[in-house]
Amino acid sequence: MDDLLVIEDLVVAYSGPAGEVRAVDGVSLRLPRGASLGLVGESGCGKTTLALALVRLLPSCASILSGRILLEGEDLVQMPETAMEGVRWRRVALIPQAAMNSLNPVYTVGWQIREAIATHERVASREADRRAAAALELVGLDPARRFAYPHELSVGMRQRVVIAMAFACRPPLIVADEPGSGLDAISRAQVLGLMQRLRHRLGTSFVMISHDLEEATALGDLVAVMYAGKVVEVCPAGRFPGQARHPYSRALAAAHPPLRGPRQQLTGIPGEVPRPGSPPPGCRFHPRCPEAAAACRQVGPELSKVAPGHHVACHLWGGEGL
Amino acid sequence: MRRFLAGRLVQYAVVLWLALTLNFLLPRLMPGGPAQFLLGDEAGRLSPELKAAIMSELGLDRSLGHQYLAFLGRLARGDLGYSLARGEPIRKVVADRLPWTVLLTGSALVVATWAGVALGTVAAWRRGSRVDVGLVMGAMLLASMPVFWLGMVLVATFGLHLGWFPLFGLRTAGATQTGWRAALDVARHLALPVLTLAVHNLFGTLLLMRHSMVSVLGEDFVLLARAKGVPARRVMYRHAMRNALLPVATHFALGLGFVVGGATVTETIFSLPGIGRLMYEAVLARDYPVLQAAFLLVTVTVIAGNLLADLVYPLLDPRVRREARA
Amino acid sequence: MLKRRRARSPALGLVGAGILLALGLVALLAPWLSPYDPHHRASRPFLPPSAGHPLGTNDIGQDIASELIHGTRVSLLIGVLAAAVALSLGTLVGLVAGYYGGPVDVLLMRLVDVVLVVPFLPLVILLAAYLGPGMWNTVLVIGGLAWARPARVIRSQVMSLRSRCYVVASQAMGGRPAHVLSGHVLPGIMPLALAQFVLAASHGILVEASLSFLGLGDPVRKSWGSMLHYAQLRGAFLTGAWRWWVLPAGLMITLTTLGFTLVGYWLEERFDPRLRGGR
Amino acid sequence: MTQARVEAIELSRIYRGSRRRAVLAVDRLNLAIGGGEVFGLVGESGSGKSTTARLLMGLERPTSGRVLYRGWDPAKRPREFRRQAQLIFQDPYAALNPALRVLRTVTEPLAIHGVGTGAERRRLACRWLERVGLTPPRDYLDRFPHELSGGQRQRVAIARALILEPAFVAADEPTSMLDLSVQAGILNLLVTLQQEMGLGCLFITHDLAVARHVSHRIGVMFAGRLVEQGPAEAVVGTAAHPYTRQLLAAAAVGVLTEEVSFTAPSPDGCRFGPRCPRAGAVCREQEPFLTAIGDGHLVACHFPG
Repeated sequence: MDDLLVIEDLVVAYSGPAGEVRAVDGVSLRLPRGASLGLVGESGCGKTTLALALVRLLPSCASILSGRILLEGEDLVQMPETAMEGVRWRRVALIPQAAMNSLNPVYTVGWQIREAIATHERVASREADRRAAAALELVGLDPARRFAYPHELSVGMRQRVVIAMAFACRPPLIVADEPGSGLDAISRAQVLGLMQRLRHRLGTSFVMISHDLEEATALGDLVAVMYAGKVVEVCPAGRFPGQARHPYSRALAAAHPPLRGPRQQLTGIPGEVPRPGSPPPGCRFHPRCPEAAAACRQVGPELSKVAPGHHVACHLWGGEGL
Repeated sequence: MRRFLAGRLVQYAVVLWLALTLNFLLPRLMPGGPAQFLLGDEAGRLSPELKAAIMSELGLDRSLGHQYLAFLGRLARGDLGYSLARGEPIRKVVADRLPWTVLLTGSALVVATWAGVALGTVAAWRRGSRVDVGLVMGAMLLASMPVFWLGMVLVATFGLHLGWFPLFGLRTAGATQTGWRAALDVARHLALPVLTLAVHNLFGTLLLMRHSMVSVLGEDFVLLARAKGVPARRVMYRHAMRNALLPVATHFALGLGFVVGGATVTETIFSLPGIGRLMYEAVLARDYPVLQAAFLLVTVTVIAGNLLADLVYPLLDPRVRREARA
Repeated sequence: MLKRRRARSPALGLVGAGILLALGLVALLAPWLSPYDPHHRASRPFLPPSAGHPLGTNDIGQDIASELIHGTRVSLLIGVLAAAVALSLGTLVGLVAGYYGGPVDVLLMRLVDVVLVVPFLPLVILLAAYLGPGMWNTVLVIGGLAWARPARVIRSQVMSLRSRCYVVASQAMGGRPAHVLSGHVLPGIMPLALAQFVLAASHGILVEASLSFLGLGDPVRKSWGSMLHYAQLRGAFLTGAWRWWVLPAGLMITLTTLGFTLVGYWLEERFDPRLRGGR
Repeated sequence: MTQARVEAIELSRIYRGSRRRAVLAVDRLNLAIGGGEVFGLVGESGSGKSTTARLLMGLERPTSGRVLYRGWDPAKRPREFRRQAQLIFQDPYAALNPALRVLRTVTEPLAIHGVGTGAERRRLACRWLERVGLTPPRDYLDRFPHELSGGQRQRVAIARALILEPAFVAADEPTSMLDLSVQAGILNLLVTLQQEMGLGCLFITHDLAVARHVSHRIGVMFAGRLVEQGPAEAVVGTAAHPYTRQLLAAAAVGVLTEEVSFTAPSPDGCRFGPRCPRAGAVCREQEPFLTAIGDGHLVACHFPG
């Protein structure tokens, strides 16, 4: 099987005054070439840490404790930093959180796209400029905008610039962390539409990270749900959220009021998201789970298969092992 | 850009006007009246008639408004008054000295800014490490020393004991070299004063650069640049430092004022014939007109330096530069 | 996400506080600590250090060690008083500008800009020369010119507090300005004002030293700066005497300033939200 | 609906923007909110919905037009108005003073209006903490905000807003900064309390589904103008303004394939014109005004439907 990205038992921890805090605690995921994965989770579940770990740009107080990240069969965890610089953007590009604010204010947009290209390819400056213009055209912006400084563009345009930049070196994988947050509903939907079109045209794989179910499923062939540092469910996008099995996934889908149909009392999820660093014992969701049994309080469930391509970490759904 | 500069020009005009008016009012507000201050210790010894004659000669018997206009008029013609203590026109006294002060403060400022930016960058890059703590603490210690005392200690050590540098003055006594040899001689004499002043003023720039750099390193664009695969060193210089310099440039104004202030006492220690030394001599001789003229000139120098910085700033920050065009 | 580690530990702030405490004690106990009355001739002038005079005598035969101990009082007092004047003015201006905003704010901040551009020490020298030497004149001149920086810092803090939701909420609930100011705004600026006070004191001590060094200090009270003034007049730093006449006084000034600066930056880093690490 | 609790009449607010351009944050807005009614105000960031809340709460002065509370001018009787109208904020982290314990935060309105003795205030605070679901209240009274989660803070803020038993509440995106799993609980709480107390409520949100869930009527704002207004089901079910329709499409599908244009609207025409698929010549020349198309359903469009 041709896997583009394989994450095996990844553990990422922050060291703080209170000791070690495991933000990502034993995550395993598999992404076939050309497929996309939507990663859903609430704040503090470790999804942004996972995104940064994928390109090895964790803040200095965080580190990968164990596990492997195989990109096209090569382990990024063991890779020396200089080699990693060659991997970034060329083989895996990161659209960071609040990307529209991540352009350098003192350089033109074109300069910044050219820099991305020139870092990885030996191209003449005129050729780099031509490609920067083409990249902007790709995302529906006037190529003349490459002479503009970031502060001269609107929020939505800046978001498009970063997307253009991400495609500039045609990487096989793009990791997008909340690409729609900070945008209005309509421009968010348009940006998602743009990413969908580009992905189909260029065959790029995405890891789409979001707290928003729609955003995470917008490009997804696969959907993974994270809770308190662990992946609790992985399934084909078509089965989500309709056939989701994990009580958390189902509660999440029911937490938002529907746009159509009869109005009904929202169920919500009682309690609060556990603070990173002090997860409850056993299944991390059990204090908030309406169906929790005695076993849930003691033993943490492993991911197990409930249908083809559908794995759930829940004692209620104890299927075959992974 | 144009509006930014216009605003600054108005501000400097106000500063200048306030300095002028202060100069005009100070002697007139003092008990004993202006004669006391213009004539210094001589005032007591003069007969009332002679005093009145001098007052009338100087126009001090006319209305304040009249005097103010006359005062501005004289300044506009470049007439700074007459120093009785020295027996020569003040313009001549200060004209000889201003260049040396500008040379001293200018060199010290360049050295302090350059070193502060470089060391602040290093401290921010290795923040939390021993290098960081050592640099910040060292600069803080140097800034805590009174600048004149620092000068004394440096002279005693490098001049007196080690004999590496001359003790004071601008030229070797009896020196007759010309051209670049003369320049070299002056440079050797200026080395210690410039060092004193620069080292004392290092802290502000270093700390500002460090803070600025630390906050810039936390910015999203640094993460994006790293994610693009740009090597760490290039991210540091082309992305982080370029942005971190902006607040340093805007604070240039404050630095200049402080360095000029430090120059006042530094020149005293090293017996350099600059405006600062002139102020010291004027204080000792109670030569108030010279003191005023010196203050005025220092203010003008600071304003000129600030204006220069304002003209350079838009080159660093496109957000200011483009405002006029949009 | 996770909070970044604070840049510096409180250890250095404690060192600074320790220095200040020790100096405060010396100032309080000066008459009992010093071997001689610093205003009286104790021996022959220009004596090198000996058992009787640990730091020798000055140009008119006064005991330098006693001068040094008594100087602590004057230097600390002037620094603290000048800082108090500067901070009172600065807090007032900062509060008014920040809380009322609009044209009042614009006007006051332009004034702050103007004061910040004027070369500080030369203006202090000019004013001190006209007002004549004297402790209170020194305090007023330094304090009257050093308020601009605290005013600016406090104003920006007030501005940021004023836009916080809980302050708006308090206003929306019907809280009168007095309630909002005393309940939410003042407590919010107190730590920062304290930091600014301490930094102003360190600055004030340095400026006082410079003034006294130039001969503009109080002739009756001996400060470290005026000791150095006489040392300089007698050319002490070009003779061997610089080690006991020049060095100790400067070290005391340095130590005091350092103590205030350490405490000030520690407080500022602890309480100024803009300087906290990360975002 | 007899007399409106809060009414806005031709309300406008103009800001001086950068480069001396006037920005019409709120433009000739009319609305009325009755007792026991929730009015959902929907729009993008920058559409003027938060400014509307601040104008209605008297925290900002309108450039023109006026606000009426139960038929009288709130500026004339500010103390009484402040007692009866309260505000709930978007960011639960900023809404509470970090230096004050929960007890002081919740009783601040009582202190401001001089209600009750210390013991009575404490009792009232306990009752309200219980009502907003922070039980047992004794566990929360002495806590500082940083010891509470986002949802708990928002509950404290709600208790503070309601402890004076106001008649009108403006809630500015009260759930948008909370985790999805916590949002539902806060929405349920607000709806329950609103019904129990018969509150008039302005509920601001960018989310049409949330607006439909909590509101009786919905108004849609675009660039300072109310472009559509009507009963919640009508606005969501039979939206007539093209902007509302785009919002609905974005909310329903999550992905839009149409392209955006980045041109500025003409000064005299419809502000939505440049982004509108239906725009005709008249849209560039004439600004449409709200006109009725159904029972209480108004739309400002030359080509509604």
